[in-house]
Amino acid sequence: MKLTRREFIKSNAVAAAASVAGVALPVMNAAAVEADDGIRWDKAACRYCGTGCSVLMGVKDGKVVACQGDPDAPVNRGLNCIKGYFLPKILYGKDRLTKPLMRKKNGKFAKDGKFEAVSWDEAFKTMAEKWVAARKAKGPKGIGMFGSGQWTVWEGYAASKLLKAGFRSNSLEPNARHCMASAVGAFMRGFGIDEPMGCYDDLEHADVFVLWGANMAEMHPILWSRLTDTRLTKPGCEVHVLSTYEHRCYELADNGMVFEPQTDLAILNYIANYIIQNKAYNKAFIDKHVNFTKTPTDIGYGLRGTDPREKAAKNRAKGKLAKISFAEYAKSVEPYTLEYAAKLSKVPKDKLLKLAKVYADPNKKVSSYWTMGFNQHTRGVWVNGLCYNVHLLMGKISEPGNSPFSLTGQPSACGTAREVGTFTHRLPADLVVKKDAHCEFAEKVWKLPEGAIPRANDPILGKTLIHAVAMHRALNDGKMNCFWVMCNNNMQAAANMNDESYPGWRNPDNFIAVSDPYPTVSAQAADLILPTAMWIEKEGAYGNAERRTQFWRQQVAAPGEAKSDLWQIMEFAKYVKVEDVWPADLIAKKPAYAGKTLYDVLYANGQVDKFPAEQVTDSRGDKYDNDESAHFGFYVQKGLFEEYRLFNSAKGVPKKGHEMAEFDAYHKARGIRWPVIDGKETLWRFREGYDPHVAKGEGVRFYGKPDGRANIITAPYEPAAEPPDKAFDLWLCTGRVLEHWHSGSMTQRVPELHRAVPDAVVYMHPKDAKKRRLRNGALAKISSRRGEIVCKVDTKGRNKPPEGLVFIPWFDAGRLVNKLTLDQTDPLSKETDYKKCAVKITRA
Amino acid sequence: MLDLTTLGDDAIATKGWYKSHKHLILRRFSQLGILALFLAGPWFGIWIVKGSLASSLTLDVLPLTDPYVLLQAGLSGVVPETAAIIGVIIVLAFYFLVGGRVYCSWVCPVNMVTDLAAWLRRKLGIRTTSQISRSTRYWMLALTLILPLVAAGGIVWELVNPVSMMFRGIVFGMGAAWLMIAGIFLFDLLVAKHGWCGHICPVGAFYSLVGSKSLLKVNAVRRQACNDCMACYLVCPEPQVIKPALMGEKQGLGPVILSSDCTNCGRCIDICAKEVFSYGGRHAIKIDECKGEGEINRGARV
Amino acid sequence: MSETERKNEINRRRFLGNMLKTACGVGLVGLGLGAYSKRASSMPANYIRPPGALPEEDFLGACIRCGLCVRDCPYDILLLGEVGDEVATGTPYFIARTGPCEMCEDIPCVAACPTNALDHDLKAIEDSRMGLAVVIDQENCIAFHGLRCEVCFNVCPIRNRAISLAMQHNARSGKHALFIPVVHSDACTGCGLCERACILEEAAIKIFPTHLAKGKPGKHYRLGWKEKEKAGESLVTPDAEHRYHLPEGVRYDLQGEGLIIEDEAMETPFSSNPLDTLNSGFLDR
Amino acid sequence: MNICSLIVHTKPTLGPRVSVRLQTLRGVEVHGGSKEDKLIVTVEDKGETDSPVSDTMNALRDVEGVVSTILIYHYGGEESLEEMNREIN
Repeated sequence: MKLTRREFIKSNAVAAAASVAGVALPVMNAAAVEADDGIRWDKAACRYCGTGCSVLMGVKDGKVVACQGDPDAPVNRGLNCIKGYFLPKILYGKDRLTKPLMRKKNGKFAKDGKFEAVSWDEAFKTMAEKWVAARKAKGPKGIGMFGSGQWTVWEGYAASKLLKAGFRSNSLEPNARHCMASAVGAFMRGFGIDEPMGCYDDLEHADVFVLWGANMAEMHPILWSRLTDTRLTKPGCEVHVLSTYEHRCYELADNGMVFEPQTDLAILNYIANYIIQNKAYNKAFIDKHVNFTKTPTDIGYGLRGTDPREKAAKNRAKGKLAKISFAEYAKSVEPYTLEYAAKLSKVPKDKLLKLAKVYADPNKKVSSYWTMGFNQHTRGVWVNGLCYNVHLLMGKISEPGNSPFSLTGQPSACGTAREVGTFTHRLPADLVVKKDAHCEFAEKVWKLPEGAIPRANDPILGKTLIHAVAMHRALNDGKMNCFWVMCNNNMQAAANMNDESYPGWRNPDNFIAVSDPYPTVSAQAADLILPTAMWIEKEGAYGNAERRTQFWRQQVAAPGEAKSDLWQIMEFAKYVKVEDVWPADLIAKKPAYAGKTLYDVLYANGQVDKFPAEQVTDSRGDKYDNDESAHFGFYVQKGLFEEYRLFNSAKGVPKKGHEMAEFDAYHKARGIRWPVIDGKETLWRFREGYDPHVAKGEGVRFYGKPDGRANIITAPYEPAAEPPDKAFDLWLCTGRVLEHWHSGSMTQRVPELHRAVPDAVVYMHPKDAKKRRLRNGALAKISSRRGEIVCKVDTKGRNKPPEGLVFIPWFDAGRLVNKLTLDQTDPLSKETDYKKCAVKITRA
Repeated sequence: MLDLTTLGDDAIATKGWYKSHKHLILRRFSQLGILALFLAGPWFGIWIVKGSLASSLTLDVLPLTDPYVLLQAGLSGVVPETAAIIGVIIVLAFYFLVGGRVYCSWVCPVNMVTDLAAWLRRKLGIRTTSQISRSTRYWMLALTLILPLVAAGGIVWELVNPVSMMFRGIVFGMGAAWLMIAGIFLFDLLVAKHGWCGHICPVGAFYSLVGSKSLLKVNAVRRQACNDCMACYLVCPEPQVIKPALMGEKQGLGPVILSSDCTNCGRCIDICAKEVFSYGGRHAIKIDECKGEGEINRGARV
Repeated sequence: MSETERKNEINRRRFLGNMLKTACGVGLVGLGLGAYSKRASSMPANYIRPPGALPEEDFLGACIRCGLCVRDCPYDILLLGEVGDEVATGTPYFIARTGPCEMCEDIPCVAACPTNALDHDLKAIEDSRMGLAVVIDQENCIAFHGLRCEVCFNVCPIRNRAISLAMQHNARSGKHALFIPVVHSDACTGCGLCERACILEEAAIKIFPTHLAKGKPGKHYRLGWKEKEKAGESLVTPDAEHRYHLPEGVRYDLQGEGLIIEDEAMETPFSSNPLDTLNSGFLDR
Repeated sequence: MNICSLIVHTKPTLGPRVSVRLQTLRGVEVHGGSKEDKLIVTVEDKGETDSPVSDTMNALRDVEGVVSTILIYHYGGEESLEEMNREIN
């Protein structure tokens, strides 16, 4: 059958509409059914969660037409979850943005104008003008960039350079601040080096799994599949699940526990107490590898300083550890008896005891998994640490099956946000701007004059650190005037939208740029929208939760004028001159940089542009485009990655342990787990034999700390910031569902996924519903002290909250649950707690 | 032979166009109005009447149910809901009072189709007609009532009943029902005069039985004024009902059209230039007022 | 025979003849209708009657084709059979893939039915049996390949009872589990929400009329373990105690795993009861 | 060259009528679905100036009997009409 291209496109269009409408057409064009001939397959890391499944994407005629789970990938062995099944469709939402759009009135930018298509040149000119002005007028905190754990590795790295070295500002944060900051805080405090010591192979080696605030069944579907398989096939395997509401993991649980929000602190202290009381702890391990410390208490809730809860806090945001003895530690957990823990948490005693016993049993290998239940917690760093305490007491750490494992939410929260240092306080490879030596090393690697990178407490610039929630507050207060949001949907994602986010973005003094493939809630609230080439429309790399770094090639072209975030960051740097943002005395230290653009200084520095543009080819000879290389004239991704590698390999590296393989190795492998030394990857860190950094005879060494010892950090139970009261009588917990990724900007554009879960609902206990004269399916108004939304009640669905708590997923742009949430954070990690605020529910 | 194409001109000349079409217009209003009530919901969201002629609910309180279809359902062994029974009683009472076949001429949408066929027949001068007994419909009625007792498909007649099909088609969606309607139209136009409504339709037959003792009747109250123009016979869908009332004076028959086949459509009232007919009660036989004029007319005719 | 009599005779004959003709004609129509009704009372398998519908044959007798149920469906999913559709004209149905039953608690369609064709004895929608979901295509259902879909399970309003997930080892991948959807006829109402939600291009789980969907076991056979469970004990004399000739270190567990060889090499210094270890205080020794 | 497909929801039972009305618009084709009161419609134009699809889609909304229109698929290419009409296999 001969077809014209026009007919072919039309038949596809008709088939798409018919399938959405559910209309059967009498004669479908044969063109809609295509043979697999001529499809070019290439690997990629799945776009969504931190599991890091590998997928094969099929491209034909410049379009992704097919996909499959990668059968050779060790993580998923050809499997996918339902979101992965529909990966090709996220590229082809009908409303992809293809042109830069700016609010304009009478041909000029106007905050109250309407969006008009503009050229990239006009967009960047306007933006650079605003950025330079704000940087000059308000200092390093006058501008800010909000990136993502869904950025590719080099995008994060390039952004870090642009802000920290270029604009000389530490106002760079990733959305991982909302996601992993507490985990990072606990890793740094406990071990002095970020990211889990174990890997996914623990899933096959553990005898007991304990889930702490992780709904793996929905949020890490493929890992859950592995965990389930072990439970099914390994005799004696047990699964313990803890959460503040019953979710899908409870279907497998041998010991399912629903606890009162915030009392996980008490339960973990109880377990430690149980271990000590029964003298089950591993004394040899403790003596050799552990220090005991305590953290200041009564530290507030990361709210604005004017809040009475902050004024009442004795040690607001303090976290300096003080050394204590084992006896002092034992005494600090003594109050946490079974009775006390059961009373606080409302978990039956026998269940708590059963849980404590598996941890205390030296013969059982225990792996603990947690995600946002621990991290999005006003005591997130504490609670992460309390879990490490239990594992360290027993020595159940850093070996197959014995693993405290912090799962990440995002595909590259580890690889991008954490490893290349896109947090305000960080530099690549676990270096921090607080330390002069680290900054000096970075300046050397980046070929910058000394003092270019602003210190945390800079002698000239003053305090330069500003975290994500503080950025929204600064925008709201007019202290920060320029904000660039990339690869995330922070208007929908940030807490307390009504009081902080929205007024901040729409503050007439501020200029907000949003880079996104789709018109998200954030884009709607922006002043400049930059169309983004997403995922496999560019060459990329993600690092998953088990330290596995995975690369992919650019497989298709982006639509219209959409450009990758990397292109945007580097191209924007061309619009800013060194003189615009650097003081004369700094330039004087490096006169060669005078008159140059930030692009010249940061990216055309003889290092990043070292590798010439080449034809990207795979082992079968298939050819791939690389739009960034073509534009900038050198192999951009390779240059950036190799420069990043200097942070692990250059002379005088301040911290070891982050070694990466060479750029080209990753295109050949299905991900490699760092540290990579002599071409070999590392499965379990800190353990002799598995980790080359641990010398022979040492057995275990936590080499992130100078003395090689991990910290057990005692911390008490402290109540939540906004518990329910008479006026607002229910806990609100927010989260995700299996079918949708984050704010739904991609998955809501897949008709099948939208059909499967079209709207957010409020999951509640049938008795709570009945008390409010609501029933399943009825419309309810949920209000907090900050706002209200309306959604349907679900009393029979997948999540079964206990009385007194409701759960609402946040993917639905039509029901913005963050109008309700409180912008409370862990005062140490600055990570928002999305899991606990007070609401009331009435009939809508 | 009369020129059928000029039928009714006399009446228009003497009474004017409106008066000579008054009942026709009222009937169309009634038929279309009923349809409109049913369509207001699905089309404009104004829910006055829900359902169809088989069973409906008006303003969420008044149930109306077609006794014929419910009888068939009953014969297939169904015990209806109370609402349906109330609905049937209301409908039966109504038609018992106003005449069963008022359904045919004032409610049934097929009537518009068959009327059109009859009108075209007259205009085109089609005279061919096949001999079908007018009693066929009673046989059909019997058949439709026996089938639920013996056949597998329950209310078998409703599978093909063009009357409910057309109404439902308009209100819910036509499907291929228009084929059936077109068939009836062609049948009436080309095969048999008043073929469907006057000979075959068991629905009409049923309602004619319901209204056999109805109170409202057409009365040839001024039959003496008749000038034998034949217009009423030609326009009447059941012309056999007129003769006993109009011409039966000699046999001692009253002027009321007693036959239950009469549909009370009122076309005879409209078409008669001499205003012989009018609606009246079953027992109202007041004929005296216009006797004088009647005498003169009859004389003239003789 | 007089003129009048002959006339009467002719009239009578004509009358009788006409009558016979009419009767034959109507009879033929009746036969045709009967045959047609038989054909029309068969329905495509994906056409599902509303909740509470009587068995098809009774339903066709009871439904007066009024459309009131269609009007009272708040989700507008019910359709009326049109002439040419493969369903009895004027009778209500829905197609799960495009518009499944949303299972209203007050069942307005049943309340609207004037004739009990939709059974008014149906008080709880969970008791309705519109049809039965069947995971018909186990080759293409991605759950059978180990993909984490479970959309049908997640949308099912009779959670975990009408559809449950049977977790099995995935022999192909070796380290993942399969989450196989299993439909239970004692709870499935046939609402069709699963069929609509199925993410395949053609649904792998479909609603069928119950009589098509269900098998029927032989009347004579019982599942022994279920009978035992029902009775609470063995139906016959309990098994006597068995004793065996066994070498040292070997046990035989009759009801459990059979022969048990206690592997000395696997012995650890710990008691099987962790508390023994925990309370031993060996670390302080 | 733009090719779009849309679902046009019509008032109940008006599908066929609306279908006829729509086809009078330039570049509009109805591919079926009138029975469900959901028409599958494609709109195409030949270049930027010649009655762009956006105008046509706005016009669709104003057609009597149309309740709503949903854009499902949009193809926008730079190709000339000749290119588009070239055969593919």
